[in-house]
Amino acid sequence: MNQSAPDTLERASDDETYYLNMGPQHPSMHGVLRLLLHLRGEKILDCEPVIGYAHRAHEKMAENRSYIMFIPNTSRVDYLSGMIYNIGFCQAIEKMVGIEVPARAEVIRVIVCELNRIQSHLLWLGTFMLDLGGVTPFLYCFDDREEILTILDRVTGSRLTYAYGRFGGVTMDVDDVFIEQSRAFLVRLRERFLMYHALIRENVIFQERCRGVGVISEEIALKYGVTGPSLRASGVEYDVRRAEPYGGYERFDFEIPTEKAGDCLARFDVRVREMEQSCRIIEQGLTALPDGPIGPKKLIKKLKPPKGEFYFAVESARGHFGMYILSDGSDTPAKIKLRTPSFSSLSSMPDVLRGTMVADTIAIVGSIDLVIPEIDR
Amino acid sequence: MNHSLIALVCVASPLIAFVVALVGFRRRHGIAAGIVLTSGVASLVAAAALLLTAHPEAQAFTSRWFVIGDVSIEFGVLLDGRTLIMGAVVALVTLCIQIYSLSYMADDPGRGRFFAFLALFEWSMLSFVFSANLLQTFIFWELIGLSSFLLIGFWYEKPSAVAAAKKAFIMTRIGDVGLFIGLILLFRATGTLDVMEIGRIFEPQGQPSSIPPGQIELIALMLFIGVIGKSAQFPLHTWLPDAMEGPTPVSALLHSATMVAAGIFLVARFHELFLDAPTTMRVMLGIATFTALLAATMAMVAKDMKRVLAYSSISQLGFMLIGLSAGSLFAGYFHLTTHAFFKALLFLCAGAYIHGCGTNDMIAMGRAGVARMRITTIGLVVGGAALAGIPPLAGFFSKEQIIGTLDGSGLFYTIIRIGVYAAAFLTAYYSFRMIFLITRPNADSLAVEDEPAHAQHAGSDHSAGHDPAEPWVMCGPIILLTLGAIGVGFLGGRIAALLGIEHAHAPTLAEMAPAVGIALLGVALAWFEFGRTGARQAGFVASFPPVQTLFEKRWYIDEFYQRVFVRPVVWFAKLCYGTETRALDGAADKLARGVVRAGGETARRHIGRLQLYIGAAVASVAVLVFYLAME
Amino acid sequence: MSYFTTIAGGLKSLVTGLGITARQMRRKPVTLTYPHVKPELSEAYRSLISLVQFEELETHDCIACMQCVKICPSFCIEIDGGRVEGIKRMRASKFEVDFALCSMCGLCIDVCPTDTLEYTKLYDEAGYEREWVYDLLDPFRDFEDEFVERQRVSDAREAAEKAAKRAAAAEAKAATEKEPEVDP
Amino acid sequence: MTIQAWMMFALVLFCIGLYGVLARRNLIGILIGIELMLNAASVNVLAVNYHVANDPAVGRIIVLFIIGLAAAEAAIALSIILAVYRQRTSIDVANLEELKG
Amino acid sequence: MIAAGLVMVLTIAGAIIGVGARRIVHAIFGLGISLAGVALAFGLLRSPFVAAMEVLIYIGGITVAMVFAVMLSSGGRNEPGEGLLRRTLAAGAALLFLVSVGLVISGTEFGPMPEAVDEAWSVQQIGRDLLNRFNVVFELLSVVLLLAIVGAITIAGRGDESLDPAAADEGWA
Amino acid sequence: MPRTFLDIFGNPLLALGAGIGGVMTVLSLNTLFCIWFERKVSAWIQRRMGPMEVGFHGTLQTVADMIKLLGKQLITPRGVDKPLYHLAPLMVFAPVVAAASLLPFSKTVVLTNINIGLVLIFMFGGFAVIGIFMAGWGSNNKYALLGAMRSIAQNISYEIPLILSALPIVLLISAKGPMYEIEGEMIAINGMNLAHITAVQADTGVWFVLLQPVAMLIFFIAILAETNRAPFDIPEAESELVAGFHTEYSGMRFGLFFFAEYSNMLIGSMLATVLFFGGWDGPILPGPVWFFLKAYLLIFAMMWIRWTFPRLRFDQLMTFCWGALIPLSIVNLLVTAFLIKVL
Repeated sequence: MNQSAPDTLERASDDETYYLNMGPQHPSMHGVLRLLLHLRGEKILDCEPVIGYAHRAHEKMAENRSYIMFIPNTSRVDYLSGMIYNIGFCQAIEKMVGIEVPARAEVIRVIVCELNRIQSHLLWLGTFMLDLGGVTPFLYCFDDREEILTILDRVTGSRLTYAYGRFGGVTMDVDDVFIEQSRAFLVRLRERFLMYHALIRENVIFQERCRGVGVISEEIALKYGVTGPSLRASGVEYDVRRAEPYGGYERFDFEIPTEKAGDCLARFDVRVREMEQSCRIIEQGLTALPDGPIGPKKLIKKLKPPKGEFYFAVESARGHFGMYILSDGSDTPAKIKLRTPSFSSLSSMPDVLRGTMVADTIAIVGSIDLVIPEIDR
Repeated sequence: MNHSLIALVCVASPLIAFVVALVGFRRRHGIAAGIVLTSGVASLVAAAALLLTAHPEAQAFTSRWFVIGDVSIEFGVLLDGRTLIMGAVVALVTLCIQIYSLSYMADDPGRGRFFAFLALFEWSMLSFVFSANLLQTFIFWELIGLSSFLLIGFWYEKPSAVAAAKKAFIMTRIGDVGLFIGLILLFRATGTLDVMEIGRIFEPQGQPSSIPPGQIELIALMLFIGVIGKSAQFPLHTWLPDAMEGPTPVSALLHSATMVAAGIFLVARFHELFLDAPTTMRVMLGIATFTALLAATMAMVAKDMKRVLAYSSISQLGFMLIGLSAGSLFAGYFHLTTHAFFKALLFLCAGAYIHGCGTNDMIAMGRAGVARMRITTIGLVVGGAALAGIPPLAGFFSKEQIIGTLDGSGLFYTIIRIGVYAAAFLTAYYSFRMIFLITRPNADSLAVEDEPAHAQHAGSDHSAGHDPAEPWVMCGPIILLTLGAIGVGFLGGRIAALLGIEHAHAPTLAEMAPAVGIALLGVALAWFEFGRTGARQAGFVASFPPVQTLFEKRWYIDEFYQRVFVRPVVWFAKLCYGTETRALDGAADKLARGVVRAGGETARRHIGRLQLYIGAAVASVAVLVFYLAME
Repeated sequence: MSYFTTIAGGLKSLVTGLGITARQMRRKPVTLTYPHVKPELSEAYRSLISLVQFEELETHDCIACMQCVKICPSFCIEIDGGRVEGIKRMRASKFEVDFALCSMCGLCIDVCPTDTLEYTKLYDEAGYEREWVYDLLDPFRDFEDEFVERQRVSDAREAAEKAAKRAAAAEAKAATEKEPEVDP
Repeated sequence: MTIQAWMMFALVLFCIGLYGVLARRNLIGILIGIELMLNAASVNVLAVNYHVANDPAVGRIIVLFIIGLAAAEAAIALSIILAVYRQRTSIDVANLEELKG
Repeated sequence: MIAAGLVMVLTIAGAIIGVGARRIVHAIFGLGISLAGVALAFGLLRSPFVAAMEVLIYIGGITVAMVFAVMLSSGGRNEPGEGLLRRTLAAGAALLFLVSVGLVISGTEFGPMPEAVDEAWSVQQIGRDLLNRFNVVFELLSVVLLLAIVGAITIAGRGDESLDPAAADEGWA
Repeated sequence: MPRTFLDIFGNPLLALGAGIGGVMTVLSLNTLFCIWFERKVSAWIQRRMGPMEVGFHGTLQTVADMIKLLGKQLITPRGVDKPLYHLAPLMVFAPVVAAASLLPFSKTVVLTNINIGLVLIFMFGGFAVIGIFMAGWGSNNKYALLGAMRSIAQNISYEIPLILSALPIVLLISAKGPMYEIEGEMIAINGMNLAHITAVQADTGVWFVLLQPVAMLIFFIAILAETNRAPFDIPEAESELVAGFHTEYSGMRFGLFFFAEYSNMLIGSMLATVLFFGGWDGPILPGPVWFFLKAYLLIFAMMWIRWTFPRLRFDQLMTFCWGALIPLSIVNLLVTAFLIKVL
């Protein structure tokens, strides 16, 4: 029944191997990703991720516009942690050129980034449950996420693709309403955590589906450069916010949750605990929000960084997001290379998926939290 | 609820547990253990309920399985005093051991399988005990053999365990041949398979008129051969010490109340028949006494704690047989019951020690300070004292009963009596040797540890010196059995009543005196040599090195078997092989080649065109039918 | 034992889950029946851009400085303009935005020197073609001449004032310059 | 319906099954033929039972046994077919004629 | 009468599809139709319980198992057709059998039909008979079924190899 | 005992026509209602509104959808196995109608009264497997085939606990027999007659759910699996297999699968009602009302469960069936037999 055996296969296969395309259009793929599965029965012998269906050439675009014009692009690379990418890019340029950021702007940035992280994780939680067949938690998560979007909407003017960062600050100041809303949201979220715990984490079916499924061992994780919560779930305590603090994170008190098991359940736990830590960070930020300007008086439009290479990384909701910027001294970058965490996580998939079942594929691919446009850039 | 149902629950629940655990949860150990334990509890409750409520008169509940000719094969349960007591003891001891195994086997990768096998064993044993039918008896006798094989060889990756399991299986099989012949003879003689019916035939005083006395002797002898195998009597006793290769709970299960006791129970079951065979009874008495003495000497010098207990089991089984063959059902049966408790207790203690310090060597154990495991040590002392026959513990009463039954006169009985006293003395001696070696270790003594320490328990990583843990699941059974070892002795009257016998022998103080005295003498000697401060911790036999070696080498019986049976057989087999390959095959090959060539030609025409052949066959049948129809 | 605790725990978790959904069932829905109820937009809501009508000018104040054209990452703004006859101020004569390309990043608004760009509050606008060009000047065309006229007047007045001022200043200067001459 | 009619019906069914067994090259096809033959036998038994026998339960029980046996037979046959397929990736009987001395 | 005729036609038609269809899957469905017809015939012979069992076990079990076998084996595609000679020979043998046995049947005198004793049997009666009169057969059958299941698993089972990721990995090497 | 349609109409053909008409009407209305109800339940649970536009609170939404489905083109993809592909929806649908006609919905009038009604319902359940397979195979689509394979394996496996958990009821009824008095009338009672089962429950006043809670639970779970409902909706797990065996169907053919699924739910709940909840038995309200009320309560429970839990994995599903449900139901059956014998 291998009438559609693709020619990309190098490995010899016997008659009983069954090829199944998961994607590019498939209900469980959160974007246009194609996984070519080699099956025997419902067991996966091998898996080939095929990417490029959502390619938008962000990196190439960067070569044709000035630094500031690249800002809107950043939040479209990974639309779920757009804020983190956006502000990360600003921070990179600030560090590269040496622009001072006022204290208030720095704290605001941390708060909105963490809010963004929470909403990304919430969305992951929902879609992960959707992959596992639970539709209801998905909508509950979206309900919570909606709150965050409303809060961010008030200060950034956008719900998903924030172009909130500017070199040396942010576009808009936050007010007391923002602080109130954020505090109220934290209270609400902590209550909802209890509900999620009872509804999802304690659920025996959920545990059965997740425990021991899709174990990314520390070795494999390091081999492929898996980062972020997926790495921390494998027992490696690596977080850019702690390893190479940036943007004032060194002043905040938070923990880096890790788990040993490396399976879907561990990744779930790590993300949930990370949300709790983000709540803590936001609380600290709201309490210690200093007065002062939120950026330079005049918008910094033109900058000409010195010739040379520069690398800067931030911790996005999915892991280590790095920007490699090559400057030729002009006002447009010669090259910007984005190192995106989803790409590395996806690379590890064939090793992890081998030997699991089709249903597990969905759970595993769902659990590593891929954002496909981020892979394709 | 009537009794048949309770008995069915008692017997069937382990089977269900076995099937469910083995089929469904072999890899989910916790679940398997839970199921098996539940079944164990169910069996115990049912057995206890039976024991407390049932009438001591025999009742049989059977249902027909199938009928062959005139004989209807039935399955069912027979409830009378013997089966009730035995059933309760088996269920209780098994449950204790199952609980104990929870901890002992906690780290074993094959735990689920282990518990399933325990359930299988329990089922076989209970069904054997309650069986109402000779066929059923035999089937479950064999199943006991099978499940003990599985359990002894549980650690099948250890070659020694496999060898031991094989040995146990083969040795008992030798006896089983005798048993099988005996059962067939019995069936032929009585014409019935019903155990109760058989009991009724042999019950009246004097021999039954319908069966010639010689035949009864033969039947009894054949049955006894089976008992020798199963209950490890001389000369088929050698498998039992080797069987210590199995996990300690298995040793406790197999060598206290169950597998080896099956033989004794068989004698008790057909005691009426044995009583009608006086000559066989004398042979049995002799063999039993000899075995008791022989095994006791081996136990005197062994260093491996489990081996000591194994030898002691053989010896005590001898004692039981002595009681039975001296004509007292009660004495043997009582000892069987008490022994079940204290021997299981001792094995469990040994297991706890082994678990705690990772060695089987008593001397090493003592020096590692295992005596600090308080509950276990109390159990050890109580069990050891019960084994030695110290009043007022269980062993004392039953052993006293056995000694008391030896009231015959004449040279034979004198010798027997001397032998029994000697065995009793040695029992006290070796059991307290064991106790003292463990509780009063003396690093300066002459005692030498086996090097390297013979560690059985793979999972123990406790280093010597720190306090070994006593998990409650281990302590619970030990405490329970300790209480049993203390208390069961007082239930003699009740057991006798259940067996339908008047308390046969109410000992007077004067009669008790020699037994107690001998036991105390043994204890004293053990104290002098091992217990007191500054003792040399070397037995008196150490002064006679040849004797010591003789005992340690188990009287060279194993070597003897090796030389006399195994090697000649192997040699003969080789001879046959040589003859066949060289002489006969040469001729045959020539012939065969011709045949093959002829066949090859034929075969070339037959290449498996099945449909063609079928078609041809159908067509010819059709033609034939057509022809017939036209007629 | 763990077997039964596992089963009991599993069952309990399932019942808990059912309980949670049951509790949610009794709550009010959180959805907005969208076409019937319009969403409330936040102050900062970023949407299509438009030109501000300034009170004092009564029209927009685009001076065709091309800042927004230069910074627009989508290259969707097209502006023409320059000096209008008679007035000092630069004026845009063409301000077209292709909203099919616009990504509503807001950089043009940030960069506008006269703050004459603002967001509209349209949230359900949609284009139906590849090019969806808006002429932002359209609402202002009618005012343009009037404005230019007004501006010319005011410019002229301003110029006159300035000239007067300058003249006065020059006089004063001349006066101060002269004085020393007188002085010696 | 007379008993003759039922028996003729069963005979025809049987012969169709026989044809299937003889003609098909596919192992599963042969198995289908065998099932048809078994069913023909069942029909026959029930027909005789209905028309001739005095004890109405016996025929039904026999048919139940036939059904049970057929289930067992089908299980074994199909597993053999699968094994054959795995061995030589074909379930054509023509490929199985290898019983050469 | 009409019903019986219809049932017979249905059964025979299904059987012809079953042995004649090129595609094996169609043949299996032909068998299914034929079996349904047989079940109806059972119903006409006043044995609804047996008919229900026929459907449950044959259609619900055996045909489905066959279908599974097809899916697991060739997948039912590109099968060679049977040669004309083969078909002719098979048809000849079957026809010969049909004619000769048909002659026997038509020539036989059957006894008179006994009193209709429909109420004398019931499901309970069958159950009782199974466990009493026919218990040895019953047990034998259960043993046969058990052995069949065990045998089938042994023959067809691939073992744990396919469930072990490591082994599957090796399979690739 | 209740009168059947045959008693009422006299003519078998007439009775058959009336029966099929009645069943079809009920099933159609049920499907229309259930789809709306399902959407509403999910909306309530997820704190949404659900369909609101067509009719009062969207009550006519399903009708509109149905009309839309009827109007849609029936696409026959290239490469399908035509006879199988076309027959499959009917094969899935027809047994449902047949099975529905066996249920005793009222004390006085039922469609049929057969002594082996229970077995027949299971028999018709077995038919559906063939239909599903035809759909999966005929579609010539990988997802469909995988879905069909899963579905068949699941349906066959879960039929075992289904039957095993219904058997205790048969035993309980048979134990009352052979003759039993219902409202002054002695009847030869039959354990597999659904009308008798209901009648005995009504007569004793003890619903069997009280005597057989474990069997009820197993039965309910097995029905969830048989009707491919979450958390056992693996054959059509949309996150894995798109839509499972009916991926390639469009228009009213797809509608028929939908129809069959919701009808199956109704039949399963009705069967559970008959076996465990006393069928039409209940105070004040007339019998059929009670019957449908109970059935719809069970359907509500099914929906509630579906919208609460994630889906099991296929092997876990099978393990659950063979490792937990079947042993448990066997034990339950044995214990029941035992107790009946003893008491």
